[in-house]
Parts: sequence; C-alpha cells; structure tokens
Amino acid sequence: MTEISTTGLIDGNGALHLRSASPEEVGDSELASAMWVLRGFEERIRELRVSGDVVGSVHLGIGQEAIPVGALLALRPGDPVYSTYRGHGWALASGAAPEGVFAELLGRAGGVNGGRGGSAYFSVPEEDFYGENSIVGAGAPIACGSALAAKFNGSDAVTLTVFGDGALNQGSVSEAFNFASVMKLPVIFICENNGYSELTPIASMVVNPMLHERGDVYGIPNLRIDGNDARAVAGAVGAAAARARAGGGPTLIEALTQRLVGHYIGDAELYRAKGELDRAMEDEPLERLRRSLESSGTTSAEFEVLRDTALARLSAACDRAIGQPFADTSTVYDHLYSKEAYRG
Amino acid sequence: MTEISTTGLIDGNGALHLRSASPEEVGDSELASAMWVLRGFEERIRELRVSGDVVGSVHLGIGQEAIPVGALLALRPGDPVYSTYRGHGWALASGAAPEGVFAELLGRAGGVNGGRGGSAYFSVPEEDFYGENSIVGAGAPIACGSALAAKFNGSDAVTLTVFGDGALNQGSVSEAFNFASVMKLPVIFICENNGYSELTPIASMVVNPMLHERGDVYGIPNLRIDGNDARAVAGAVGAAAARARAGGGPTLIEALTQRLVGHYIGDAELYRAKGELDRAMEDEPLERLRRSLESSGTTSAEFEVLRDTALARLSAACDRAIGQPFADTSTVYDHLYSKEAYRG
Amino acid sequence: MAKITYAQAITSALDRALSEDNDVLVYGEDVGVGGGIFGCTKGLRARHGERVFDTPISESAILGSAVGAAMMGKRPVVEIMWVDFSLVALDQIVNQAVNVRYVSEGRLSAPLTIRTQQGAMPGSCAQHSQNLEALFAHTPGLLVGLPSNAQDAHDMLLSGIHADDPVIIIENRTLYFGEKVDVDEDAPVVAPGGARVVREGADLTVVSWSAMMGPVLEAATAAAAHGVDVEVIDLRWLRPLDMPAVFRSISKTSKLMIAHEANITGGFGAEIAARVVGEAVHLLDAPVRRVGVADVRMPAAPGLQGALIPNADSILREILELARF
Amino acid sequence: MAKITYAQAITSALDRALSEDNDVLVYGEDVGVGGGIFGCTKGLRARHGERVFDTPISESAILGSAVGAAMMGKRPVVEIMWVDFSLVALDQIVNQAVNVRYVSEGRLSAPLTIRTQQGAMPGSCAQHSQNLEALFAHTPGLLVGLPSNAQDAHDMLLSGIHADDPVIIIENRTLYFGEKVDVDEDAPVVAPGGARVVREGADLTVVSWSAMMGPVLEAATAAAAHGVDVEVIDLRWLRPLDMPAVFRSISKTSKLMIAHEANITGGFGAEIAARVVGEAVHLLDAPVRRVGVADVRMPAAPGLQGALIPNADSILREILELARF
Ligand SMILES: Cc1ncc(C[n+]2csc(CCOP(=O)(O)OP(=O)(O)O)c2C)c(N)n1
Ligand SMILES: Cc1ncc(C[n+]2csc(CCOP(=O)(O)OP(=O)(O)O)c2C)c(N)n1
Ligand SMILES: [Mg+2]
Ligand SMILES: [Mg+2]
Repeated sequence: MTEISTTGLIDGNGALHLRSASPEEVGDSELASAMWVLRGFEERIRELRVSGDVVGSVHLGIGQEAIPVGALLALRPGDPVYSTYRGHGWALASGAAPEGVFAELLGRAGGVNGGRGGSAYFSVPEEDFYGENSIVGAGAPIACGSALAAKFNGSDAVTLTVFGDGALNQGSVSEAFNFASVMKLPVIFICENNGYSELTPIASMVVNPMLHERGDVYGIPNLRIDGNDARAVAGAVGAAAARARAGGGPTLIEALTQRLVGHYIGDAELYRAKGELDRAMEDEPLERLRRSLESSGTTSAEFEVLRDTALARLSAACDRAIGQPFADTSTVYDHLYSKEAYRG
Repeated sequence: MTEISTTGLIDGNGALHLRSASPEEVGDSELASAMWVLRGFEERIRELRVSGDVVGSVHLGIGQEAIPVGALLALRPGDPVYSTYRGHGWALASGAAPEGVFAELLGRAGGVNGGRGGSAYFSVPEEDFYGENSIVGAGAPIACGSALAAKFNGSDAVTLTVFGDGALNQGSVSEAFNFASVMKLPVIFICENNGYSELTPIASMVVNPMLHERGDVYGIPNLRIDGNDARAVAGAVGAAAARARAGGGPTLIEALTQRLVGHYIGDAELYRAKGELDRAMEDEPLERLRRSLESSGTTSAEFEVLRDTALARLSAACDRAIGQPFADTSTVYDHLYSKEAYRG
Repeated sequence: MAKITYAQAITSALDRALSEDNDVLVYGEDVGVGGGIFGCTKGLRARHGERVFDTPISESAILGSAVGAAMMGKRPVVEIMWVDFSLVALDQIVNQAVNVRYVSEGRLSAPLTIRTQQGAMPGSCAQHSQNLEALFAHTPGLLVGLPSNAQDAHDMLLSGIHADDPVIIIENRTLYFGEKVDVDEDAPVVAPGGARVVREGADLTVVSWSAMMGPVLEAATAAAAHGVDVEVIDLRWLRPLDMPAVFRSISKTSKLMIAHEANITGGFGAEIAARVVGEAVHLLDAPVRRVGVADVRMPAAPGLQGALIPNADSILREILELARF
Repeated sequence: MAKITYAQAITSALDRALSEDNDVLVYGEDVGVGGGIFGCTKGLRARHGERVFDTPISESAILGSAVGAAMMGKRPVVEIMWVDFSLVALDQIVNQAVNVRYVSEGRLSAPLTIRTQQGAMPGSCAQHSQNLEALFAHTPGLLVGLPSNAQDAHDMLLSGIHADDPVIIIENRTLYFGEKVDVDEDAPVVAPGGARVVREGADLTVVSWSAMMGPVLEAATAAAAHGVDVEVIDLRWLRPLDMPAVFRSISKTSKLMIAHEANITGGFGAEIAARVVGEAVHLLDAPVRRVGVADVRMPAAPGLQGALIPNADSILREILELARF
C-alpha cells in the first residue's frame, strides 16, 4: 500500500510545488491531491460564474488536469510557461497561489494582475508563468522568444508552451515550429488535443489526425501521449526538457485528452453526441488515479480525504479573495508605459 | 531530326498559346521558342530598367522559365493562375500579349492594368492570369478561394498558384495547405525552389531541405521535380490537374531551379560564392534545350532563328508599348469602388 | 415583420442572401454545423447545405479564400469571430481585397463581405475588447458599416453582400441578445451609406454608432430634463461617410460631440472632427468634443472597465459641459 | 561627427546599441549575413556575431519572438522589411506587445523595438507603398517615431531601444541614400518624444513628419517669396505626441496645415486637427487644412503616383490658399 500524503505538493495556501518535486518520487496520492487543486479550482470558478461573481468567458480545464500537473513535475523553477486562455490549471501547476488567481477572476485588487487579465489573459511572472493568451496560436512565437533569450543568456531554462488541437491550423504556430527548429531553441510545444475547437471537432478540420506529425517536416522530434496520465506527460516533458537543455532544440508533444465540460461556461455542447463523454468519464485523470489508488489499497474514504484537504485550502483561498476589495479604479490609467510622460 | 517550328506556340504579337497546346505534341523547338519569349522579355526589361524607362523593384525569372512554360502547357484555358512578384513569365505563359505587359511595366496607358500594377502586382484576367502578388505567401489562400469557387460552380477549372522556397515559412501558406486539403480543393501549389529568398539561402532557413514534404502532414500528395525541364513540369502539373479535376484535391510540386540573376535588378549578389552559377549555366532550361536540339541535329544557326524570331516579335511589341501614351493621370481616382458614391 | 433580436436579424439576412443568390457562401470558424459561437448562423447549414461551412482556425485562409472566391464571382460572407482576430490576417483585407478593383482598373473585383463583432463586455480581456473601426476606415477601397440595431443589422448586412466591393460589417456582441424588436425582413436592399438622425434636437449634435448609441440616446433624454435639446445621429457607415448629414445637423446646433467606444487617439472621431474643422469650422460655436475610451488597454474586471467605457452618465456630463460652452 | 547617410546613421545606432548592451539582438529577414535589403545592418554580423541574425520569412515568428525575448529581459531590435508586411502579423504588436506591461500592472514589460520603413517610390506597387503610421498611433501602449533625417534616424532609434516599452520606428526608404550629412554618433540617448521647430515663421504653421518634411520645407522656402512666412514643425513622434509644440506655434500663426504621405481619411493628421479643434480652437483664424494622399490605392506608374503624392508645388499651393484665408 502506498503511503498517503495529502499535502506533499500543496502548501497551506493551496499553492502547488511541482517544479521542485521529482516525478519519480511522487506517489499517486500526491498526484491526486495536485489534480484536485486544479479540479477544485475550476469547479469553484464554475459556481462563481454561475452566481455572477465571476463574469465573462471562462474556459475550464476540467478533464485536462494531468497535462499541466505532469508537465510541471518535469520542469524546474525558472522554466517559463505560456498557456492559452484555458490556463487556470497551468498557472496553478506552475505554482501560483490560488488566492491570487481567484482574486484575478473576481476582479479583486489582489488578483495576480489586479483584475486586468481576468480569466483568459493573466500571468504570474513570480512563478514563471508568463501568462495565458487569448489569441489562438499567438503564444507559440512568443515562447520561441523566451527560449531565444535563454539561449543567448546561456541559461539552461526550458520554455514550455501549450495550445489546443485547433491552434495547429493557425499560421503563427507553423512559423513558430520552423523558427524553433532552425534556431534549435530550447522550447517544448504541447498540443492539448481535446478533440474540439469550440464547437468544431478537430477530426473535420484536418486530414491527418496524427497532429504531432506536424513536427516531422520541421525536423522536430514529436510524439503522441496519453494526456490523462500525468506520469506519461512528465516522462515526455522530462525527456524533451533534457534534450532542450542539452542543446537539442524543440519537441512537439501531442497529449490526448478530453474536456469534460463546455468550451466555455455556458456552452450548451449541442455538438456532442449523446453519451459521448461516458467513456471519457472512466478515462479522466482523477477517476484513473482513484482506481489506481484503490487497486493499491487506498479506500475511497482515504481518497476523499485527499480531495477534501485540497478543497478546504482552495475554499479558504477563495474566501480570502472574496474578502479583498475590488480593483481600485483610480489606478486604471497606470502602467501603460514605463514613464508617465509617454502618455502625452 | 525533329522538325523546327519557330512559331507554333507564338502568335504574331509574341503572345504564347500554351494552354491550348498538348504537351505531348510539343517539340523541343517549340519549347525553346516559348522560353525565348520569357527570357527575351526579361532581358529587354532589364535594359529598360537600367536605362530608367522602367523604374522600381523588378524581379526577373531568368533561369526559371521552364516552370511557367511547362505548367501552362499542362493547363487549359479557364484555369486560373496566381503568381508572385516574379511573375512576368507566368503572365506570358498564361497567354498575355507582351505589348500589354511591356506597357504595364513602362507605366503606359495600354498596360494590362494601365500602369497601376507595375512589375510586381499586375493581372491579366482575360488570360486567366489572376495576378501577381507582392506579399510573400498571400497568393496561396487566395488561390484556395479561386478553387473553392470552381468547386461550388461545378466547373472543372483547376487553380494553380506559385510561390518561392522562402514563402513556405510564411504562416498563410501553411494555412492554405490545410484548408485546401481538408476541403479537397482543385488547386496546384508550385514551389519554385531557386535556393534563395532575396539574400538568404533557403538551406539556412529550414532543417529539412525536402520542401515538398511540407505536404505530407496535410495529406497533400507532393513531389520534387527538375524545374528546369519543362516536360517534367508539364508532366507533374498535368497529373496534379487530372487528380484535381477528378475531385482528388490539391498537390504540392517542388520545382528545383536557379535564378541566374539577382533577386531584383540591381542586386549585387554578394551572397553568392564565386563560380556558384557556373554549373547552373549548364543546367539552365534554354541551354539544355539547345543541347537537346543539337543532339537531334539542329544547328546552332537554326537555334538562333528560333531565338531571333521570338526576340523580333518581342521587340516589335516593346516598341509599340513605348509608343503608347503614359497612363492618364486624370483617371487616377477611378475604380476604387464599384460606385462613385461610395467614395464619400 | 418579425419580432427578433439583433443576432436573429443577422441570421435572417444571411438566410435571405443564401436563398436569393446561389453564389452566396457563408463560412468561418464554427459557423456551419455549430451555427456560430453567438448563434448568428444557426440553422443556415441545415437549410442551405454545403454553402454554409466550418473552417479551420485559419483567418488568413478564411479571408484569403474569400478574396479569391469573390474574384471568381462568388459572394462569400465570412465571419471573423472577434475583430481582434482580424489582426492575424489583416494583410488579406488591407493589402489584398481592397486593391483588386483599383489596381486592375475595374477588370476584377472582390465583393466579399466580412462579418465580425467587437467591443468590451464585463470580463472580456484586452485581446477581446478592442474597437478597431478606425483601422478599417483608414483603408481606401473598403466599405465599413457598424449597425446599432436589429433592423440595421439586417439591412446593412444585405447592403454589404449586394455591394460589388469588399465590405466589413462590424457588429457588437453586447447587442446580439437584446430586446426583440420588429424587423422588416423583406426590406428592400439599398446601397451602403447614409447616416440617420435618430433624435432631433436644436442645441447640440452627438454623432455616434454601434453599441454607443444606447448610452448616447439615454444621455440625450436625460439632457432634455436639463433643458438641453440634443440631436443624435447614428452614423452607421464610416465608408461611405455621410458628412452632409453631420453638416446639416451642426448648421442647426453649432455644437458637435462624437462618441465612440474606440480609444480616443486616432479613433474615427478624429476624422469627423477634422472634416468639420476643415470644411465647416464656421458652423461651430464651441470646440468639438470627443468621447471614447481613454488611451489604455482594456482591463477585464468589470469595475475597471466601467471606469473607462463611456456610459449614459458620463456622456450626459460631457453633453452638459459642451452645452454650457 | 561623421558624414553619413540616413541608412548609415541607422547602422551606426544599431552598432552602438549592440556594443553598449549585450542584451541587444538585431534580427529579421536578410538582416544578418546579407546586411539588410537596404544595407541598414551591413557589417553588424561581422562585428557582433550571432546577436545579429537572419530569420525565415515569418513575420509572426519575428515579432512574436521579439515579444517573448523582450519579456525575458533582452532588447530585440527586429526589422519588418516593409510596413505593409506588418499586416501579416499585426496581432503580435497590437494584441500582444502593447498589453504586456499594462495587463500585468507593470510586473512584466516588452521593450522590443521594431524597425520598418514605408512610403511610395516610383514603380512601387500598392502592396509596397502604404503609409500606415495611423494604425500604430491608434494603439495605446506603443511608442511611434518617424525620423525625417539622418541624425534623428540615429537618435530616435537609440531612444527606442533604450525605452522600456514597445517602440516602432518607421523609416522611409526614399531617405536612406540621400546626402551624407554630419551625424553625431555619440549624441546622448534621450527619452522618446518631442517635436522640433525646423523653420520659424509667423504666418502659418505646417506640421509634418518623415519624408514629407523635404517637400514641406521646399514649399515653405518658396512661400517666403510670396510673402508668406511659414513655421514648420517636424513632429517626429506620434506617440508620445507633442501637442504643446503645435499649440505654441499656432498661438503665434493662427493657421495650421498638416501634411503627411498617408491617405487623408483616418490619417494621423485627423488626430492633430481634432486635438486642436478640441482644445485650442480659439487659437485658429482659419480652417485646419490637411494634405496627404487622396483616398485611393497607390498605383505603380510614376506619373500616376506623381498625381497623388503631395510635392513642393502642390504643398505650396495649399499654403498660399490657406494663407489667403
Ligand atoms: C486567432 C484566433 N482565432 C479564433 C479565436 C477564437 N477561439 C478561441 S478558442 C478557439 C478554439 C481553440 O481550439 P483549440 O486550439 O483546440 O483549444 P481548446 O479550446 O480546445 O483548448 C477559437 C476558435 C481566437 N481566440 N483567436
Ligand atoms: C510577407 C512578406 N514578407 C517579406 C517580404 C519581402 N520579400 C519579398 S521577396 C522575398 C523573398 C522570397 O523568397 P522566395 O519565396 O524564395 O521567392 P523568390 O523571390 O526566390 O522567387 C522577401 C522576403 C514580402 N514581400 N512579404
Ligand atoms: Mg481543442
Ligand atoms: Mg527563392
């Protein structure tokens, strides 16, 4: 029986410390706890969106948690991460304290960007999370620049950027692939293939469904992995990071997953066949971990303790965020330029 | 000994009639004549540029003539053609009368676009030459739209678009590949691989030099051919056109060639190694045809007749163009919109 | 007459265009099977089949193919989901579509219609909140319309589709699901252009368009209570631009305010002010006042947005100040 | 002091920036080994090695990587060969670079510098002739400079590289190979901003920038012979915008003309006119006159271009007409 650790990777504020953990030493229970932080965060946000405390388009990563958790286990402090609008989990996995992210989505002054970024476009540079991006594909070239900086700095930082299946059809992503390849940049491209771009199945938008093969023509090593298995993700990202740090250039990882919810909160999901998600529910990362823990002797009560511990910390963080004042409107003109004089 | 035809594909105005010819029936002498029209046009333009009668950036296709000549032999009247700024030869091969193209570059009223397009951005819709494009890569999506129209019209027209080796790194081209593939559009993409993008060798800008393989990931049939051999080009384009007309979708053809001149007239070509073009001069399409004709018994005097006939017609056309009035400045506001009232 | 929303008026116009002209194609991301992320194309695929279709997330391919298809005689109506996304493929509009007719001396044309939507909404981020009409209005060869109500959303879209030129119709997503109003779905198709006086007044003219019309009209009503009689013009089209309508109004009121949601510097309000001061400065007895979003990026938090986006109250304050001049 | 051209002044500034700061990177298409299609980066690769490099023809990758590298502390100076090409990748400027600082509340910044060039030249086609400064000046968060002479080309580029913000320096290729003039290559680096009065005059103010400064100054000289004393302001930066310099001048002259090569409608001249009529209309005793290219596309033929692009003669006519008002 694996020893149950409810807290190894979560601190008292609900912040994850995946970057300093070593994937090999992390047990299923710790993985489950970490994933509960991501899942619990999203579920709480869904409630807040429905209640109107959070507003606007909100894209949840429910079902996709194993990718950020696995990836960040394989990365180190100082490795920059760039995600899409579906990025709450990536921020949390990078190490962002939930309070600041809750506050951001709630438009509070203590939000990681003071409420300016919102759900779909915030960053947490302190945790090397260089931010979400709400323009499909735009993060890929930016991540190349981050890797370029590391290369010129002689640093061994590896940049990771993530985008969806649909994003592969955006020209900027192809440009980024070639640019990264020809410059041998230390960057990892993760394609979260959740089968859909908003309402449209990727299967109807490409002829070759092996999306990772887009790397072939650029000479970018590429592979397809089970994106619902955090260890598989950590393994692939770890190998890619090692190659990148050794000067071997970029890797493209296609991580198969499913989003168990709508594209955004409120999406009626009319595009899904009835029962389409039934199998996915069996396959989803937390259900798998539950089964795995069970098979190694963990009871469901014990599993619930893992979950409840994570949720309790999130809940406290959310309460603190709600207790914050709203973003101060008197500062709304600040920080457009480095100098006030440039506003002229 | 092949019979020498100096005129089979050239009419009295120097216009080519390749679209209605059948590639199988065209002899080397006819090919040579056609190519002399393209070569002679460019050489005359070079003189006119140096003398200042033509101004601005002018991109010659000297050395690359076998691609348009071969391609248009394989196409039919009504098949739309879209080229880049290096498009004089494509226009002529499409069937444009040299006088109108000379006049266009000379800023004359009778230019194919009344002098508005100039060397790098003119069209000859009457000959299904839908024009040059001076934005690298932009023609590829536009050609997809042309093919889309054919598809919805139930027409069997095949659209051909051409771009350079460097253009493959422009995002819009990747988007066009996927779009054409997923919609099974009747379009032929020709990549004229002349080894350089302006001053920069393509070899230093891609990891995989087999450029045609870019088609692989999109499921686009693709091949690399000798672009200095008009028959090889006609064969590849003919096969691609047949597939497209049969509903089989796009093809990507990489045609290897060399430009024997600078990127633009005035380019000092400092980027070339000494002697780099020596071999190319042996390999270039007209020299090859000369050798081929010679080996089948044509004398060099007879070859010169072919050339001189073409040049004489070009020369007459050029003189007529020079004799035209300059573009009328009083019409410079016309044709911005379909209705004058929209200018408001 | 049907009682429908702004979004439904768009669907209705597309339906009519597809029915009346077999050359009309309607496509874009999620536009076909899904019916559009805002439902503006709902049911069209079922009714019109393959002429309504989904595309990859490839704005250059969408716009570029529309240019090519239009050159070959089709009438593509393509959707760019947010105006912000046009920036990944602006080339196909500004370097391509608008040159086709002019450069070919009218031998070719590119009668495509681009539908997009813009503006900020509580929570929308800086990359989904811009108002970019000024970019398009600075592009000769393009026609630019911004409908502020359901009837115009219907009519202006049809005007665009029928025009033999590239047209961009910029909708506003805050208007999509408003009140259902009577829309004449058989209204005759007219040529693009023409501002509309939506409120007559004697003291001061406010020119506005798109979603800003709502707060402007509210402010105008409120101003009446303060004894200021405001004339309100819905400009509707920035190209063609109906300056005569503006001149007519200020020749009566002598005071001009322009209100838009775009950032002020370089916004289209500047053009209107410049035309007035260039051609009719004698008609004015006060400075031209521009109202818009200050020159910052748009933050997501509703409170911060509220501090930036003009509303009925802030517009009323501006009206009263200008009236006092 | 060295006698150098505008193009060489750019090379000199880049050389200095590369020498003084190891974080400076200079890259773009043909920029490295080839030394730039206009030779503006000639010799830099030989002197500074890999920090000066060539890229694929991938403007999104060029601009996007500059955003990312700048966020990580580098000082990328990237070239977009023609301003027209920025339209294939405008997203990386307008949706990305300019949001970094504002949205992060200053936690991040993106101090990239974009060098590009614009304008028409005899024979240049509609896709290589645009003047797009108004698009950039409508983008809060960006600094926008247009040097009109070699010293400014040198100094403003260094100002841009040193600024902790995204900057676009729009050069003009008709200026690259002009006369060699004395350029102080050790001039102190100052912050962006500040217009310059290049000719003092009492009767009428002309505000202009970039390549239009030449014909404007010629026209001003010619106007003197007609008894009209023209003050000429080189605006230099559209952001930050030095309106006080304009106000100072018109408080003396009471007459304002703005001349640019961009299309008139929606050009930046409109903004200046609007600021004046919004804040200082009382200083004027005549309509504000805008001079620019009429709203068409740019044809290639030199004769046709000549009929569209303002020159010393046509500007003089406008000056004299305005002076007579
Ligand atoms: C350039 C651009 N085009 C379109 C959109 C609208 N959009 C937002 S998310 C999305 C779908 C993206 O699908 P995918 O890449 O598979 O990512 P997922 O949402 O599934 O994580 C689209 C089309 C956008 N944000 N940016
Ligand atoms: C989007 C864009 N970027 C850059 C340029 C400048 N440019 C013109 S031609 C050219 C090189 C193109 O090389 P290639 O595609 O190989 O075609 P070739 O000129 O060799 O025929 C470049 C970079 C452009 N016109 N458009
Ligand atoms: Mg997806
Ligand atoms: Mg080439």
